[in-house]
Order: sequence, then structure tokens, then C-alpha cells
Amino acid sequence: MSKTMTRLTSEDMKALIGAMQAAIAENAERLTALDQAIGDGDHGINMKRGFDAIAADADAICDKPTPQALSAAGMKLVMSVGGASGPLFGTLFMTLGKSLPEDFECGAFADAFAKAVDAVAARGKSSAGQKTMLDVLYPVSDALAAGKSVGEVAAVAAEAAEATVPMEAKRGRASFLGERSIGHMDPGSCSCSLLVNTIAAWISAKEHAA
Amino acid sequence: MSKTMTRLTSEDMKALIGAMQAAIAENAERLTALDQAIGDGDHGINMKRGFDAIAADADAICDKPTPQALSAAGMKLVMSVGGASGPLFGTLFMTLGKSLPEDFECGAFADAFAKAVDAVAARGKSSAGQKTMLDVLYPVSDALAAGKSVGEVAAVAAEAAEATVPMEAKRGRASFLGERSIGHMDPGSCSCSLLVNTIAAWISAKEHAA
Amino acid sequence: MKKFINDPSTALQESLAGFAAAHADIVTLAPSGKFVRRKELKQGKVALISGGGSGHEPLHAGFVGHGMLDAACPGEVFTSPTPDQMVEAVQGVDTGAGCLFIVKNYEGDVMNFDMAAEMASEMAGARVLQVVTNDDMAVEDSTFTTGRRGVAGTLVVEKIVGAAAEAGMDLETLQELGKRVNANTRSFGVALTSCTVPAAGKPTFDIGEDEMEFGVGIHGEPGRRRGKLISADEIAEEICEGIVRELGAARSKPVLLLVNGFGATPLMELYLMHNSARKVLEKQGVNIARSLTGSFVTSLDMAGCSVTVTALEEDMLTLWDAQVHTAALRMGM
Amino acid sequence: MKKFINDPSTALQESLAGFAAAHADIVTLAPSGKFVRRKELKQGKVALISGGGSGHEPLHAGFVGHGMLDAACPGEVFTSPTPDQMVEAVQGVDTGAGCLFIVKNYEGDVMNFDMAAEMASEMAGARVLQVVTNDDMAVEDSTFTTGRRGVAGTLVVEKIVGAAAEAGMDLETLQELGKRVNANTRSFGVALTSCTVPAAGKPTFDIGEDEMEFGVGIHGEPGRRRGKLISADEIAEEICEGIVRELGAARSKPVLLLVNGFGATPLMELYLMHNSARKVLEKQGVNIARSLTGSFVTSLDMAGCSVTVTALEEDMLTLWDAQVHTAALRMGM
Ligand SMILES: Nc1ncnc2c1ncn2[C@@H]1O[C@H](COP(=O)(O)OP(=O)(O)O)[C@@H](O)[C@H]1O
Ligand SMILES: Nc1ncnc2c1ncn2[C@@H]1O[C@H](COP(=O)(O)OP(=O)(O)O)[C@@H](O)[C@H]1O
Ligand SMILES: [Mg+2]
Ligand SMILES: [Mg+2]
Ligand SMILES: [Mg+2]
Ligand SMILES: [Mg+2]
Repeated sequence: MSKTMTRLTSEDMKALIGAMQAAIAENAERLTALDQAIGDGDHGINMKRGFDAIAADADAICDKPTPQALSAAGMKLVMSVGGASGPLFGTLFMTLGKSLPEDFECGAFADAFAKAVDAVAARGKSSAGQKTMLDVLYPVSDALAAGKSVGEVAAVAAEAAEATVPMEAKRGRASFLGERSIGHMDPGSCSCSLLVNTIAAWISAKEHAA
Repeated sequence: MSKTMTRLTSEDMKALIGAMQAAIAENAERLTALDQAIGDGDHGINMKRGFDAIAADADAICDKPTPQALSAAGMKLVMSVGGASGPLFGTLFMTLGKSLPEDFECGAFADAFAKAVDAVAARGKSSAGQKTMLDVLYPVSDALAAGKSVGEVAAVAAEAAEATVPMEAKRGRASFLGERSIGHMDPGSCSCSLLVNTIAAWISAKEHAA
Repeated sequence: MKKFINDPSTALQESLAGFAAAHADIVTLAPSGKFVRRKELKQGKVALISGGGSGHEPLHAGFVGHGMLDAACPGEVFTSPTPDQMVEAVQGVDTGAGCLFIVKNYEGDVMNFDMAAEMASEMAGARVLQVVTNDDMAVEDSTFTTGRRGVAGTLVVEKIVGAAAEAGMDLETLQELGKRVNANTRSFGVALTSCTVPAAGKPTFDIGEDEMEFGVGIHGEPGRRRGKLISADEIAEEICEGIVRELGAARSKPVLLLVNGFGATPLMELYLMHNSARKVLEKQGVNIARSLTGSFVTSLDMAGCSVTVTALEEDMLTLWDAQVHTAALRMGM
Repeated sequence: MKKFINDPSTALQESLAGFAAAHADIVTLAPSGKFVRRKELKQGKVALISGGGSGHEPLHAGFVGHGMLDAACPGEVFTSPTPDQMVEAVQGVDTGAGCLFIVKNYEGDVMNFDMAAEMASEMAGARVLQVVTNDDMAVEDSTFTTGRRGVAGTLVVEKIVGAAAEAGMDLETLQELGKRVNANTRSFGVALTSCTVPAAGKPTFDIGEDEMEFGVGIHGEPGRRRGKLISADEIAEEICEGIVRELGAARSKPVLLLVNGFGATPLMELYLMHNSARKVLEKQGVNIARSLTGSFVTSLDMAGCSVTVTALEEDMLTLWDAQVHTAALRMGM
């Protein structure tokens, strides 16, 4: 992420939404399969419903300044996804929106992201090490705070998702399985990593083009 | 069947019951499979329940003279089999009992058998050519009337059962299938042939031993 | 075969024992196990007795009680009961006004109930009349053959005739009413999977992952034809247009729409089918006055459903709405 | 996948439309499709609102009506509803006495209902309390983890609290009652087959022809362990002995026994399971005062069943017997 002040244009935001929607759609089956193994088999379907809803409303959302657009996208997720991931991803985006100034640089983004992750933990009454999306969100937050490059942040996310495989779930549906949850990747962690990677790729491409 | 007067002893009858019970038990799965193809998949189970019930009461049944024993066996079938085969096989045995003198020779047996088959047709409101047990019972009745040997009668029964394969059912559950009933042997015809062959084998063995 | 059972040969009696214990306020299982009867008989009322092979639960025992049946005789799975069961039932529930047998049109049932009726009148001097139901449109009607099967429409006959019996109607009039309801009723069923008879241990028929059976009976009998799986709307269209055609002039009457599951079909799909059927019927100008959705006349664990339509004459509509208190159907009390 | 549907993405709304049309005398579907409400509201009565992922029919919409719920919010299949649904439902059915949310303990449900409760009080000034059900004994209880799931016992909470609300009990007392019923209730489920989520198109889990899943949830979540298929009596013994142990001292109270099918299990097997469960409970000296047998809290087309036992305190027994008139449960009216 560039160290200079950034303001996402409406076009940027639309492009980002399109990229995230496409990434979720392409991986929906895989996400659902992960959830079939240790959950109830709907995670891909849920995420797709949410990002399709955001995309359907992208014009209105992207008319707003970035913080408000993030809040609006979060509210869309809350109102369209349901399940555990709806309130959690919704809270993530909504809190990010609430905490971000209109023009922001890397440090401000990292601060806002940290607040957003804490809000997710509060909403989910959960913490790190419980085999949930937090196990990707916290490492990503730390990497951002440490000023890592977008490529590095993306790698952290991917590794963190991978690292949920040997964990025993303590929160979310997978917790019902106890020890049997070991050996499978947490679906929500997989979508977090996917979204982080998608955003990182978009930023890299843009920086490269610039 | 011998032309001389016959009187079945209690032991004869018990042996016959045992032979029929064994034949049905050995073939129950095959009969059920035939009924799965064009009926409701219970014919073997039904027949087995009936002949097991007769066998369980064989002492009491075989204490009686042959005609009364036949009637009692028929009543046992009626009260234990259910389905279409219960009343029909029951009527066959009951009418045979009612029509047979205590001492009988071949001709009297053929007459009684013909009456019994007519009673089956009346109970079933059915006639020859409808792909039912009657398509074995009538040829067997004719063969008996013609004074054929037990071996010949058994062969007639087996051929007649085989001949139900290309027929279209007009009575019984298979009739619901219309043309799709073509190409399968009628289960009730198969059990008739099986019983006739079992009895024939028993008589042959006895005559041979005598 | 995967079922909650201990032993196929005792499954029926264990299930009946559970049923009777669960509904001891409504029914009693005869000590012989041969029939289930209404706990409190109503003196002077015509006794309604039905029965048939088991595996169609809640039919028939689930419909024993106030405003419906007085006794139900459960045969082995998919095998009609034996005459002694109905004879015992007549002796158990006839309070002097006579008995009406409600029999589904299968030769096994018809013959066993016929024999029972003969025996009951010879032995006990009981007055017995019968109504034979044959609502299954999938089979061609004919007097030279077995003709149409009795399927889910039997429930409609039992409910309406049951209400009339409760109201004190006499035996002959009840028989006439039963025949009239049956004549006004048509059903058609489709299956997505086979059922498995416990004693047989394997499915009655094989069916491909993309196939369905049209015109299936309630015993997993192969139906009219095998075809590709089609959508709920297409199924509803094929079934309902056929039913409306067969009902002829009666289609202008208010109708009862029964969407019936075969045992393994979830309610979510049945209500969706109800929705699809309703759209077709309404497009055809049919007035759906009453409806019932659920698994009432089943085929063990078969996935599938049937649609039944009864054209309701005025008396039938009133009788349909009458109080009923049975294990599987309860209204107004 | 073999289902009676047109398109997985419209299946829920079509099914809801069918449900609402079939039961127009009892319920109304909000024009937005976001909730199903009781047709006639009772002024001054606390409004009971439940909901959750769909695929558990008849839960919850089938329990909307006199003596039970005022509104049900159906989420997508196995996905909790979104907060806007509950907020709309509050606006639709709150007559001033406040609202009680009855929520099954899944994080999705808890979070969405929490958000809805916050929004409803912020936006509309509504008074909202909640009862979270967690009767599933298959999962260990713990405050550090998600804890036990809410399963079939939810129906018992809805019935008893519903009757109390109908009788005019206030919001706080209802919440206390709901918690008490939940605390007195334990369930355990087993599955013979998986279910298939329409949008996923294939079974949630694979299971061998001779295997069963012990402690399965109502979403086809893998359970506590996979084991060989055992007999109904053995299953009942394992489940009921565990439940009685967990109920502790409450086992001396009269109990309600609920044998619940998961969607593809026929009634014949459920009554057999009832019989098996009854034998075990009676051997343990438990007094079965009431019972319910049927498919009430399902998992789409999963074959399986659960056993629920509620130790009934005196007030609960009276409330269980109170009149109720919903699509799926009807007593006394
Ligand atoms: N309490 C929680 N805190 C953080 N994340 C959670 C929590 N509960 C669930 N999750 C995340 O949500 C994901 C599941 O989302 P999804 O399948 O869409 O919802 P549901 O579990 O309701 O079906 C899990 O993989 C996990 O990452
Ligand atoms: N009306 C009838 N007349 C003569 N035989 C019949 C008639 N109906 C059925 N059957 C015979 O009964 C056999 C079926 O017996 P079974 O399977 O035991 O009874 P169900 O058909 O009631 O299940 C058929 O194969 C046929 O031979
Ligand atoms: Mg999920
Ligand atoms: Mg048969
Ligand atoms: Mg049969
Ligand atoms: Mg879910």
C-alpha cells in the first residue's frame, strides 16, 4: 500500500467491487465444499449472495466517499448474507468505514483495520486461535500495522488461512465437531484470504500501471 | 398320480407340508424379486408367511382326514397371508378340501381340482390369459383331467409359468403397469408351478420308493 | 437398507405399539394386535372400518378417532390385512348400526375385505357395506381389469364419510356418500426414488440420478412411464391438467387440493409443489376452497408426491370442515 | 440432486408462497417476503418471534398462530435470517407489550438476532428480550465456545412460551419461562443419510451403506462420531440413558417425549423409535406424561431422527396442553 495519501475514486471502488465479486463467484463452490466438511455447506453460497448484492448496488454505493461506501457495503452484507459470515463481514466493512478518514495513508488504514477486526471479535465473542476468520484477520492486521507491502500482506493472509487446517474449532459451527474439525481449512478464513489477495492483486496492478 | 384309490396318511401330509414349506422358503427371494419387477415386492414374503403358518400348525392339521386337512390349510393361508395370494391360494385349498372325498383316485382329484380353480377365478373375478396364477392352474387342471403323469403335469406347470412372461397383465397389481408388465414372469404363476413341481416330486419319490 | 428397526419381522407390531402408546388418549390397540380402534365408541353410530397394507402411515391408524374411522386393520407392509382382522374389528366396534368398510382398490384388499364381510355377516350377523376407492388417474379405468388403484384420495373419503357417520348418517346413505366422494376425486403420483420394503431389504426399483417415475403407485409399483426429472412447475402442469380434464363438469365446483408426500419428501418441497399446483389450477379457473399439504398416504421411505383434487359438493364441503380428532388430522377440537 | 423445485434460488420464496396460500386462514406472508405472521394479532399480548435458516420445516413458520408464534423469519436454507427481517417482523407484530425472540444457539442466528434487537430498539423503540435454545446434548456445553446447539427442543419452548404469551404473561416472565423450559430440555440426533442443500446440489456428507452418524445436528453437520448402523433399541438406549443422566434430578418430573424425524424418515420408523425410547425411559423409572411423534424440526431430506425429553414442571404441563392452532400443531381448537 502506498505511503502517500490515497483517495479511492468511484471507478476504483467499482473495479474493486467487481474484482471481489468475481473472486467469490469463482471460488464459491470451493468455499461451500470447505463448509460441507466442517459446517453446514453454505459458506460459498452466502458470500456469493452478499457480494452479488453489493455489486447490484455498486453505482449507489460508489457514489459515496470511501468511508461511507465501506459502511454501505457492510450494511449490504449484513442485510443480505445472514448466517455467521453476514454480521461478521458486515461488521468488518462497517467498522472500517466508520474508522477511516476520507483521505488516508497506510498507517490510518492499518489503524482502522485493527479497529474493524476488534469489532468482529466483539460481535463474534471470539478471539484468535479458535479456527475462525479472526485467524486470518489478526495476522493481516498485524502485517498492515508493520507496514508490509501488499504482496507480503497477501502472503500472510494465505499462510494464515492454511494455518487454520490443524486447529480445533472453538467457535462457529465447526466447534460442534470438536476434534473432528482438525484437518480442514476454516471456510471463513479462506474467504478472508481470498478477499485480501484479490484486493492486493488489484492494488499491485494499479501501482504497476501508474 | 396313481389310478388306484389313495388316502394320504397323516405322515404323508406332514411330509408334503414340509416339502412345500421348504420349496417356498428356498425360492422366497426369487418370488419377491419377480414381484418387485411388476408388483409390490412381497410375494415371496407372503407365501413364506403362509406356509410357515401351516407348518407351525402341521400336527393339528394333519390329524384330520385329507379333505378337512386341505380346508384347514386353506383357512390358515387366508388368515395368515393377506394380499391377493392369501385369499386365492386359500380358496384353492379350501375348495379342494370341500370337493375331495376322503378316499380318492386320479379322476376325483382332477374334478375337485377343476372346481377349486373355478373358485379361485370367481374369488379373483379373473379368467385365463390375464397373467395370473390361473394361467398355471388351468393348464394343470386340464393336464390332470387328461390323466397325464405327475411328471407331465409338473412340466405343464413349468411351461405355463414360463408362458406368462410375454403376457400383458389384466388382473393383479401388474395390471397397473399395462404394457410394461410384458417381459416378466407372473410371481403367482411361479409359485403355483413351484408347488405343483414340489408335490409331483414328492409323489414320484414315494411311488419310486413303493 | 437403513432403517430404524430391530428386526423386519417385528417392525410392524413394534411400530403399532409405539403408535398406540403415543396416542393412548385417542386409540386402543386390540390385545391381539389385529386392529386399532377408537378409544371411546359412540353408541348407535355406523362403524367405519378401513385398513390395508402397512407402510402408508399415517393412513389408516392415524385417522382413527372422533369424526373419522372407528377401526383400522393394518396388514403386513404393503400386504392387505387378513379377514380375521376385519372380523375382529367388526366385533370390536359395531354398536348395532352396521359397519362400512372403506377399501382401496387392490385385489388383495378387495378379496380380503370381501371375505371378511361374508364371514362377519355369517358369523356375527353384522350388517356390512363397502366403499372401494379408486382415485388413481395413472391407471386406466375398466371393468374388465383391476381398474384404478385407491391412493391418497382415500383420506378424503375417510374424512368426509367419517364426519357424516359422526353426525348420525345411516349405513346406506354413508355408502352412497363415500361412492360420490370417490367419484369426485382424482390423484396422480410421481416418485424420485424407490422405497425399500424392510423384509425385502433392498429397493423395489432402480432409478437413475436424473430420472423420475410418472404415475407411480403407493407401493413403489412402477408407474405409467419413466422419464427425465423435470421441474416442479412442469410436474404440476402435467398432473393438474390431467386431473382437471378427468374431473369434467365437476371442475366448476369448489375443490379440495391435497398435496401428499410419499414419506421421504420434506415439507419445503411439498409446499413448493402446492404452490406450483395452485398456479396451474387457478389458471384453469378452478376454485381451491380447501387444501391439505403433508405426508398422509405414504410409501415407506419413497421420495415423491401425489396431487389429489376432490370436487366438493355442498354437503362434502361442510363435512370436510367438521371436527376431527385423530393422531394425524385434527380440526376444531 | 432430486427435488421438487424449479430453481434453487427461488425455491424458498416459492415454498413460502405455497405455505401462505395453503394456510391463509392462520398466517399472512409479509409482502416483502421477509416474515410470516399470525393473521389475527392479539392486542396487548407479548409478540413471540422466531426464525432461523430454512430447511427445518415445519419449524418455524408452521408454528405461527394462536398459542404459539406471532412471526417467523425464514432465512435462506440453513442460513440464519438477516436483521432486517426481524426488524420488519417486530414492526409488523409488536402490539406494545414487547417482543420475545426465540433463537436457536448458532452463532449466525445469535448475531443476526442480536443486531436485529439492537436495531429494533434503536429505530423503533421496541422492547425486545431473547431466549436462546441450546438443547443438543451431542455438543459439550461451555461458555468459552459456541456451546450446545438449539435443535428440536426449540419447538417445546415455542409451544409452552407461546401458550403463556397467549394467556397474557409479561415479557420478563416469558423470558424466564423460556429459559426454564430450555434448561429442562435435552435432545440428541442420529442420521442415516445426509441432506442435500438445493443450492449446493450434492449431499453435505458421504456415509456408508452400513454406517450412521451419532450426535448429528439439524444441518447435516457431522456429529460426535461415525459408527456402524445399530438397532432401534440400541440407539434408543444410548440416547435416552444419556438424556436421563443429563436431566439429573429433573428426571423425577413428568416428562414430554418428542421423537422427531429429520425429513426423510417415515412415520412407521418414528413410532417404532417412540416405542424403543419409551421402553428405555420406563425402565429408568421416567414418567412419560405427554408425547409428540413426527417430523417437526427437520434437515431437508436427511433420514434420521432425534429424541427430545423435557422435564415438565407443573406450569409447563398445563401450558403444553393449552389450545394451539398453527399449520403444523393443532390442539383443542
Ligand atoms: N464467533 C465467530 N467469530 C468469528 N468468526 C466466526 C464466528 N462464527 C463463525 N465464524 C466464521 O464464519 C464462517 C462460517 O460462515 P457461514 O458458513 O457463511 O455461516 P454459518 O456458519 O452461519 O453457516 C466460519 O468459517 C468462521 O470463519
Ligand atoms: N384377480 C386375480 N386373480 C388371480 N390371480 C391373481 C389376481 N390378482 C393377483 N393374482 C395373483 O397373485 C399374485 C400376487 O400375489 P401377492 O404379491 O402375494 O399379492 P399382492 O399383489 O396383493 O401383493 C399375482 O402374481 C397373481 O398371480
Ligand atoms: Mg455455513
Ligand atoms: Mg405382491
Ligand atoms: Mg402386497
Ligand atoms: Mg449457515
